[in-house]
Amino acid sequence: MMERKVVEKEISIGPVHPALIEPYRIRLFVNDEIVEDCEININMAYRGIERLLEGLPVEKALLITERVCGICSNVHTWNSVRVVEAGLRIEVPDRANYIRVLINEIQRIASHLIFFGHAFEVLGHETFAMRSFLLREVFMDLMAYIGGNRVMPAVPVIGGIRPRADLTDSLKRVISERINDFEKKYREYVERILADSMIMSRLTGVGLLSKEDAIKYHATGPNGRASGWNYDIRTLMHEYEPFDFEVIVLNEGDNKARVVQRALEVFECLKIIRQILKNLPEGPIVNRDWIPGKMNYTISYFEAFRGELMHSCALDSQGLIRGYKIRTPTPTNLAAMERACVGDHITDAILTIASCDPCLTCCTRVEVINFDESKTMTVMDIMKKYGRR
Amino acid sequence: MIPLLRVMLQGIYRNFIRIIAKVDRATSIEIRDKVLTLSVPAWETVLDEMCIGCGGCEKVCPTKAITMVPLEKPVEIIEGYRREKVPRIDLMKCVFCLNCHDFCPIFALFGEAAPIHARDVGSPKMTLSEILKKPIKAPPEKIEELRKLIPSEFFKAIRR
Amino acid sequence: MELLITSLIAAIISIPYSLIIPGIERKIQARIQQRIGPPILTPGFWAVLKFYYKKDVEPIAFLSRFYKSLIWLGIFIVLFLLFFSMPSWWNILGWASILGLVGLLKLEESLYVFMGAQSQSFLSTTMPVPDLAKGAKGIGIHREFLEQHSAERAIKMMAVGSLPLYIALLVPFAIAKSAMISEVVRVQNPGFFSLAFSLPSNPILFTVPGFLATIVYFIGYVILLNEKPFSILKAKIDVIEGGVLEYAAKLRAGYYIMRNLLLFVLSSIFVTLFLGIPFDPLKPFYLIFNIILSLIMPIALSILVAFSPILTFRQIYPSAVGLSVLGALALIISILGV
Amino acid sequence: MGLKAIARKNAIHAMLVYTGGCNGCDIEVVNAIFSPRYDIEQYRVLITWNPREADVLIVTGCVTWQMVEPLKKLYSLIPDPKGVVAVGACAINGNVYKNMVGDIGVNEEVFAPVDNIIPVDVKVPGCAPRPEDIIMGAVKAVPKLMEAP
Ligand code: SF4
Ligand code: SF4
Ligand code: SF4
Ligand code: SF4
Ligand code: SF4
Ligand code: SF4
Ligand code: SF4
Ligand code: SF4
Repeated sequence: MMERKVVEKEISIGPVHPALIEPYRIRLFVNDEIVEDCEININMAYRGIERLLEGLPVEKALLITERVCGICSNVHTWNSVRVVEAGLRIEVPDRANYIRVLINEIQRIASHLIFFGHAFEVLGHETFAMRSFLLREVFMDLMAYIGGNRVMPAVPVIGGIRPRADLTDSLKRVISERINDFEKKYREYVERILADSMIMSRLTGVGLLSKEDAIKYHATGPNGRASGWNYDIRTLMHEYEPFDFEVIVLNEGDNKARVVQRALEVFECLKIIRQILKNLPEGPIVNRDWIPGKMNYTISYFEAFRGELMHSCALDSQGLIRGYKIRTPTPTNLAAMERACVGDHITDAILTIASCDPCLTCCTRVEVINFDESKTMTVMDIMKKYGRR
Repeated sequence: MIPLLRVMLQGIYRNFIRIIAKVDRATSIEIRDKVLTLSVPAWETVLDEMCIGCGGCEKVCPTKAITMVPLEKPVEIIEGYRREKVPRIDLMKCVFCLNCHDFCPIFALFGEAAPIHARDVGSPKMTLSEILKKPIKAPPEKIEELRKLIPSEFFKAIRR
Repeated sequence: MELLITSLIAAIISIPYSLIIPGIERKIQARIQQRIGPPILTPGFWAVLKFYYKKDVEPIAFLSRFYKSLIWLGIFIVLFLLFFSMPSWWNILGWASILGLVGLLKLEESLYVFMGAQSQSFLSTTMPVPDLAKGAKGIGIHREFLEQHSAERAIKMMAVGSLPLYIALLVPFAIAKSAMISEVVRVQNPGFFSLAFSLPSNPILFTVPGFLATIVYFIGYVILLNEKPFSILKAKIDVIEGGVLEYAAKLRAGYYIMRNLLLFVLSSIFVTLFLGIPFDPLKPFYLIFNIILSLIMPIALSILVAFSPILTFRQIYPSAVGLSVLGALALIISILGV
Repeated sequence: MGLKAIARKNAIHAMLVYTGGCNGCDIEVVNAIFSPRYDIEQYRVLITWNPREADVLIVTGCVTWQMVEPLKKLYSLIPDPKGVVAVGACAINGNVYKNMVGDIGVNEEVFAPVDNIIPVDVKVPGCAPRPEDIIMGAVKAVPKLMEAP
């Protein structure tokens, strides 16, 4: 047990607030400007996704899992496909795997650029936020070309990928032109950020998360890697075996490290994309030779853009979903951030929370915690008890 | 120090030019024109030239978002079969569940022949007659379902 | 009589004029951000008019009458700031004008404290979400409104942030060795009192202490306007807008007027004190020159805003101290050197 | 067209509320605001985060129950005249969350459409809508503001 400090007051922020955008609530317990403790309430986007999936045909699951999150729609689609593919032992053609990796890395870059946009917005730096959103447009376009939709490209399907997402030569050329152009601009952008002393004075040394804490709270993904924890599930995934890329690990663990880590990771993504364009094998893109049927409980871990993502489910004999579970990176990342923002100024604390790239639509699943009564509370009960003051 | 200075000077120069001469402007004028004339094209949802007018999608939509609109000039697709109506999707009611897409025998809604899960009308690489010549591969239940949902002459057309 | 007429003219000119400035600012930022940006009149002029036409609503505030009156008080303070720098008031105020400037500025700053203490927007504590269901950590702790926190920050900013501006404000007076604005103008622009128009012969801006003081004045200007990088008391990312959060409809129009007028008035005072071209409604050439040159500060401000993040008190304290030292240096040079 | 209408047409303050859903619409709205390619400000739409300043409320997402009360409250605080733009299939009809349920039958977590909670003036369909659709939606809300007394 940590010793509880004397706290003067509480400042609560959200769920409608410029720094958050998504609905969640940050409660900061502060003395003057210094944050002594922090609590993040994340249940405002609860849609009961796991329950919706119960009893749906497995192909339909893709539609819903994709809508877990609009930023990394692809990781959810892909991972829910992987679960079924692993459980039913469906072979995926190589070409399909390559294209899945391609769209995933494209979306990873887009997601990291949202992170920059969000972080700079929280820093109050509108111009750079806009620059990163402008850079991001390249990848939104590419997603629209490949998948037909800017947000939900919906590329993987069970057994392979959707025919529309097959890469033609002209599309390949477009992609490589765009990313070459992007890389030039992006390099300048990153150099410019790192040279800006005002921004760096806000980032450096703030929001420290030690390696021990990162591991203890299971802050996976870029946050853990920025704290010196070399953990990237991509290195374990067979889909990524053909590609040569480095896992970026930094040791500082502060906000600057979290920004720089992602900035460097984008270059690795570009590297992977180039390899795909060069080595894309010929062949079929989808294996339709499977039937949905009984599947035992299967788990699949995946490196989402913000950390470790777990999907798991079982199918009954008709191929309907039973017991779907999603464990996304943000809950554990946020727990780490609750820890990391202690001791900083309020404005910095919010930056720290933003720097873990929180994204709550995926993680908000458990709703009511019932302290003392054994009966479950209804919506009205809660409203009556806690809703208005 | 030197790189910092270089970045700064470069930045000053570039932004000065940006302010004075509006260079580097990234705003899309095309979109601007469309928005100002309120003419952003709506989502493309139905491939009219692919649809055989069977009406199955209308029956299967859970939110009744689809209505079949009679064509002014019916088109003869294959000898003996004429397309008289095409579906129109009311996007206000549509929930993108893609049931219609799944049931459409030739996937003329929301995209190309993917088993499921498409979002946007794709670019069809085949013409309708080519598609109709290909025997469709589907599990027996789906075929039963199709038989119930679409008129028998169309059914014969696609079952050839 | 003359006093009244000039003041009236000044108000009539300066208010609409100041409403154009935010549009120019925004346009410059938009160009830097590689986009088209809003039309020049939109962020200031039309916005104010639109707010004026909105239906009045009662702000959620502790003492809502008092809260509402603060806006009008603010506009008057800023207008008086402008009047005090006008030649027709010099005779009446005499040496009081510098004290008047400083005092009014201080008053203007303290408005934010009052506003923050009053306003009780629902965007924080009173937001109807059942978060107490979980908040075991903080049972019984005083929950503060965002605006109140902003008021606390405003007090800090008053204490430290505005010091540089006051020091810089003293420099021209030290150079002129007088506490009267008329002397300050006479030193720079002897022709002002006799000719219809004459360019200042030796503006303070181009002396060494004057230049240093200008830098300090500019930063002080940014601080006083609560603009980035010193916008901590209305930092969008935590306290949203601080004390002015609850102003709606006509009051918001008033707030826009107050803020934009301050933007203009401070920079007009700068032109008067550092370039020797006063805002004089009776001498149109001076007037026009003054209002044109007054655009320099807002333009520089908008460029600074486009390239700076919000600084926290960790950075504000050292920079305010550093600037005060720079200002003091300018003051010392000006006293010793001239 | 009186001065009132011209003023209202020339300065529109929009506020974004996100009420659950997948974030996709949300990001597309942010794109419309922050991406220089779309640049919503050129259409005289300025962004605010203060309901007291807003004219147009952009609502995205499927309104989870915790967001019902904040949304109502927020709407009630906007001074008249005001418009509401519901963006995305979630806000218009609940999207798959409401309509594609498995065994549970009815999803009680989702209170969409936004219509149920506050009056909606413009609906922007799509999942996710493109930024240009969203901008056009915001622009379409203007006549209502202009005509209001
Ligand atoms: S299952 Fe959930 S609550 Fe339990 S340890 Fe894992 S993340 Fe934590
Ligand atoms: S927190 Fe993440 S998901 Fe949410 S708006 Fe910001 S970047 Fe997007
Ligand atoms: S944290 Fe969840 S919702 Fe956010 S990007 Fe990752 S998987 Fe998607
Ligand atoms: S969190 Fe619990 S109640 Fe909610 S969907 Fe998952 S298993 Fe069901
Ligand atoms: S996607 Fe679903 S809701 Fe939309 S038209 Fe098709 S069947 Fe109807
Ligand atoms: S099911 Fe397909 S072919 Fe039949 S009417 Fe609908 S779109 Fe046309
Ligand atoms: S055959 Fe399979 S893929 Fe095709 S519509 Fe039926 S269920 Fe969907
Ligand atoms: S409409 Fe679609 S993109 Fe928008 S929030 Fe809902 S699921 Fe996400």
